[in-house]
Amino acid sequence: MNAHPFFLGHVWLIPLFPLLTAAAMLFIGRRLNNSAVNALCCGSVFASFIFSVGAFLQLIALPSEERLVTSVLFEWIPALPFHMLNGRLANFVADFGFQIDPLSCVMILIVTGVGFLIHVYSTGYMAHEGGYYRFFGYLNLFMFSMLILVLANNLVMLFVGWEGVGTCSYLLIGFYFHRKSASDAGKKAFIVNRIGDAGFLLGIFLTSALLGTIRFAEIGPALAAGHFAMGDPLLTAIALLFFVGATGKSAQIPLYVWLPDAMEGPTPVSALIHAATMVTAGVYMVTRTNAIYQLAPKAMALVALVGAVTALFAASIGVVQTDIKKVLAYSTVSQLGYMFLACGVGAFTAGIFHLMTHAFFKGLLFLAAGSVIHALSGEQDMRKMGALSKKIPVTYWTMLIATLAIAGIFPFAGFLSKDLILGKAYEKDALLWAIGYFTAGMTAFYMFRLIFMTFHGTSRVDHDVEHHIHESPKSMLIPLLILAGLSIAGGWLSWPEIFGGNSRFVRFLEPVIATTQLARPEPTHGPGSPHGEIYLMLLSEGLVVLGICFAWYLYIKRTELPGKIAKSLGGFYRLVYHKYYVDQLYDALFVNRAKDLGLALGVFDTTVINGVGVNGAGWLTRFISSLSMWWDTWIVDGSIRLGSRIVWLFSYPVRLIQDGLVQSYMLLIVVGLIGFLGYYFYLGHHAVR
Amino acid sequence: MGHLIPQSIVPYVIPVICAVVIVAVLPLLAGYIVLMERKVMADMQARLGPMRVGPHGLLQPIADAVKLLLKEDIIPEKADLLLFWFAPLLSVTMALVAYAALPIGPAFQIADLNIGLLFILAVSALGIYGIVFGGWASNSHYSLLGALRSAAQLVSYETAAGLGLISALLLAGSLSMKEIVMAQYDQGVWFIWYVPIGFFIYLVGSIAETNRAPFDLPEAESELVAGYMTEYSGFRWSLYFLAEYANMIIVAGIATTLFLGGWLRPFVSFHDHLPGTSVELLDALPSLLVLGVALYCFYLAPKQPVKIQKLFMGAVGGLCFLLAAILAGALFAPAPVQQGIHGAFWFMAKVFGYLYLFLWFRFTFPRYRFDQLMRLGWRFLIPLSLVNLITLAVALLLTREWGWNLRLTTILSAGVTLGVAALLLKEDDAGSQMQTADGE
Amino acid sequence: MAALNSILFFFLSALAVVSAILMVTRRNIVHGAVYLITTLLATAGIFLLLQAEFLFVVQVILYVGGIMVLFVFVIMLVNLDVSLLRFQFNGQRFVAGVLALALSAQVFLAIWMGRNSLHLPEPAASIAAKNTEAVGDALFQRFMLPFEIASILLLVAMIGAVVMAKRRV
Amino acid sequence: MNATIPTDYYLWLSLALFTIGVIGVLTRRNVIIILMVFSRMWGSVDGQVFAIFVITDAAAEAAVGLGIILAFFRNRETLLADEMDMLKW
Repeated sequence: MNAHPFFLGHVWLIPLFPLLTAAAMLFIGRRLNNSAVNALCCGSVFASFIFSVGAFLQLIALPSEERLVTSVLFEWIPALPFHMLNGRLANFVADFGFQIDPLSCVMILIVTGVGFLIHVYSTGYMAHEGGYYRFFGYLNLFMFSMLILVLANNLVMLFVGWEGVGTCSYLLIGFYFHRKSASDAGKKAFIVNRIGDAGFLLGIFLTSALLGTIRFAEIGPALAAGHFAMGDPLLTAIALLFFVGATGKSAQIPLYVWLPDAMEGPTPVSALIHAATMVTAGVYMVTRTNAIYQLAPKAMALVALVGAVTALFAASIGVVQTDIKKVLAYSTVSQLGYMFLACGVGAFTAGIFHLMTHAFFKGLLFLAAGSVIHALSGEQDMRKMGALSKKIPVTYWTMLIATLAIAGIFPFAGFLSKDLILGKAYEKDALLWAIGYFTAGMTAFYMFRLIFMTFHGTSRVDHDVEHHIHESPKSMLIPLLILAGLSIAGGWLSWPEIFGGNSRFVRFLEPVIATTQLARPEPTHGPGSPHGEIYLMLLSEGLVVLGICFAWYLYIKRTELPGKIAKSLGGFYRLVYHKYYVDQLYDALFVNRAKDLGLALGVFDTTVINGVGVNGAGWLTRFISSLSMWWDTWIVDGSIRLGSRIVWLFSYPVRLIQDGLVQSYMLLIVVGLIGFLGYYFYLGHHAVR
Repeated sequence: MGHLIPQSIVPYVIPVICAVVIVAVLPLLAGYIVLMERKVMADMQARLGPMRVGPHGLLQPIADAVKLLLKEDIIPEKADLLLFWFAPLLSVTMALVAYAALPIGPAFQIADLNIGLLFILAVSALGIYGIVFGGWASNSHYSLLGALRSAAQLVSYETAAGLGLISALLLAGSLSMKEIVMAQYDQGVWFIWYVPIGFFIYLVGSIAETNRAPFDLPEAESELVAGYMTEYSGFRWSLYFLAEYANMIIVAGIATTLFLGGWLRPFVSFHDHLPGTSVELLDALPSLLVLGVALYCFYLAPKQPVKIQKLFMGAVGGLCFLLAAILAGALFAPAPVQQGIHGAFWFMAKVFGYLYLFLWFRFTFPRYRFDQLMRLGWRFLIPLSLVNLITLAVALLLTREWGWNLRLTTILSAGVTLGVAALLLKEDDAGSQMQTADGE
Repeated sequence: MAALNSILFFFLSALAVVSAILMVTRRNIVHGAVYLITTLLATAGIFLLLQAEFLFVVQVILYVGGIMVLFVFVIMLVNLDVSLLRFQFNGQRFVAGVLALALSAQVFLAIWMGRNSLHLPEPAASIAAKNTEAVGDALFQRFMLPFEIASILLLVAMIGAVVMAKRRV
Repeated sequence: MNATIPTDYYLWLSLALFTIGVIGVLTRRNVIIILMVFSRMWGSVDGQVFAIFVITDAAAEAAVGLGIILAFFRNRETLLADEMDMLKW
């Protein structure tokens, strides 16, 4: 282990820095002033970032096949022998260990890099909020958990990080805990995630039982040793269970409902957790366990389908949302759908690539939205915005860049990653491609609807708010600018071969993707040639431009039209506007039923448990003890009292002598003296005789 | 005459004569000490003091005595008659009884008890009853408080003073007053030079025991009117007064005997003779001193304003001249007579010197508060005297067993004691600050 | 000489007994204290007659000058006029008187029976002359241990008295 | 010298004083008197060294006794022995 270069050998320091500052904040933060909090928290994340960069540089210095460095700090859950499903004996071992390979390297760079920028942003955004140290404490704790998640070398460690980020998500969504909607949203996120986590946990158990190991590095060899057939039902089950977990964490159908509500949290939180890092944990996890998925084609098909449907579904809701952060939230759900689509069609590297670019531009979008909200003194409703482009130009331009990126305009980052996915999807299945293609158009539409409603047209800002519109402080703008740069250039890491590039990013990630994948059947229809790819790109560019024009037409040119369209569509509009009534459906199907169950159990508790069990037992005890008391009082105590009474009676005359008066004692002494002397006289008398 | 006096009474004749002389002279002496006190006070306050009654107020004590005897005798209504009558008597009696063992010169001593010092201490300690009962019998709060203060003060300082005396006793090796003086004669040095700290402790203790300023709390006029004497007047009051001054002379006598060489003249080991005679040079000193006083009186006599005063002053000068003649004549008398007369002179001279210290302190130091007084007694003087005693005992041991020089060892002992004293003072300072902080 | 001694002895004895009786019977405690002092002084005088000078001095200094001053001090501290008005003897006085007399009668009998065998040894001349030294020698040589024990007793008593008088019990 | 006074005379004197002391201790109500009489009882014994010890003892006894009386008086405001009955039972 020590043979590794410094940064690779000390990878465990990366999560340690945020943990230390988190502890400091949560224990003594109250006594620190804001600048100390800034220095500590941003400093620790920056230190992590430096270590991550160092680790990355040292990793790529290694030959491609050696890029897997594991450092086990100690054996966390020691070996427990158990029988595997095939009857062989295996040891359950969970290390407290870290593993760094191209995948986790990419993740830690995203997490610490974007995280650091968002930390800096937060120092400006949260400057006037209460609980400053608490916010940064939670944020650092999240950084720690997320880094544990992506650096874990086994499933249990990953699960620890998984739950850790969930907890921090809960704490940060409910940061404004005095607002009921915020605390409700936090609880909702937490509970919905529990469902997914249950699936994930079951998946871990099943993995352990089936493969006898939970170390990522050993899963591939175990699969190879187990001679599993393609489409093995148990492997499919594991993959599906993992995917359940992923749908929870990464907000896919049917567990996506918590993410839009999570926008109750502070905007930097939305950017960091609910756009850039945590919600992508599902994608990371699926990619991490791709060896299993590749042996479960049905599961992969489901993943692809769910991803595609989610993308379309969320995009359609996003079209009609009026809250700026809600739009972005649904957009996030939609983009996550793209990533799962990529995973589902076997393009894991494409998914991770999109994950990275998405972290850049969606983080930027959220931060810019936060800047807008900041400028408007907390206003989030787009209907009360408009014509802000001149007033907050930096925000406008950076947000426009991010929008172009997410819409997939060449050559912004989003275009490259999204087209990579669409290309792969087209190779796999035309329907999936069609859904993704259509979603891309919708994405362009609703994102530019957001831009137009916010920055262009006529100002609908409240009068008293209008005077206070101001550009955000430098600490917020500099992260925006850096992220804008990344949104433009981030995708160039994987410049497609058809444009003379070498897809370096995808090549970098290649070793992570299991080599056990069987030869895929040739795509039935697809681009087949570089030209085909070009056509696909042109096609999507065209749709995107169409969407932008449509948005421009509806929200700049003919602003009365959206209302009319909504009216003419009637029921369908309401259906979409109310997010397809999914929340209400869940309420009716699950939440209220759970509440009913709770009430019923409550009644059971009061009547049966309390009434019969507890009270009955109490009555019985009392009855028995009253019998015992009677025995005690009359037989046991009585005999003692009788004895004491007798002693008292006999002692009474003696007691009369002892009256407490010194002089009477002395009198008794005199009496005794007389007796003594008399006795001696008596003796003397006899002696004389 | 032998047949007139029964044989069994013969040993008692001279003591009785001495006793009568003492009882007769003592009130006069006390009166003149008062005059001396007033004169000293006047001198220290840069004024003249009594000047009218007799030349330079020499007859003032007589006049005061007459006034006191003629004053109305007031007895409080609810006083306890028996004790009110008895207490001053007890006081003065005990003071006078103590003179029985005081050696005023080698010849002039009523009884040379072999426990002389203890006898004096015991008897003078009884004088406290006069004060306590007197204060109680007066049925007055001032009196009672004065009496209680007096009792507490006496008990507290008796210990320290006694321990101070024991340091001299260790050197003398006897309780007999005469033998103590002789021990100083034998060693050729006054004990004050060996145990200065013992002398200092006894000095402070004796001032407190006689209720003199700055320890005159039992009769502090600003607090208790006149303390235990508040309700007394006339003759009874003068008895108390007499007892106080008699006690002063007693403690001065004790200090003289134990520390200042008793009746011995200064430089007792200096034996050079007048050429051609057996008379020692220094023995001529008393007569010369008194002769000087006589000459001064003769010098002052013509300056007196009134003729009778001129005559009186001349008579005083003549008296002094006569005294000088007697002292000079004694030089040629047999040795016991010479020593008796000169011893009495020196003894009285030292007693007056010691009393002058009392007066000096009285007009120099402000009065102590009662808790300060108690702290000084219990937390400074008693520990100090114990340490002094122990170091002195060690010094004597070193001298007797190992032959060290007594001068050296006593100086060492005094040094150690002084060090402890400094320590005690420092502690006491801290303690008193703490007490003030406690508010107690 | 002998006659004088006898006269003094009987005088002092009578004084002691009479003042003892008076002390026990006086209503006023202060008077009682005065009579007790008288008794003690008379006893001291008897010690002097026996040529026990040191004992005499100890009696006077310790008993009269020390202990009794303490008593008088306390009497004056706690003196209550009320107590003067109360009956001065307790309920068992008759029984107690009879018993005390019986006890003394017994002792009387004992002394009477043995009176002929009792006589003080003639003190040696050296002891008589140097009484104090003799007592000192006896104390510090033969009775060294009792002397030390007595000093410890005094120390304990001192601590006890300080504690008793100081603490608010 | 002391031969002229028979030894038993001293004993008679002692006995007389002792008897008076016993009566006083047993009958007086005032505790201070009782304590004083106690001193008296022991003081009637002769013997030089022994007497010195007795006196020492009396001093100790007086100190402690008076301390007790002071403490008692502070609490009870009385000096009557038959009102001091806290030793009962």
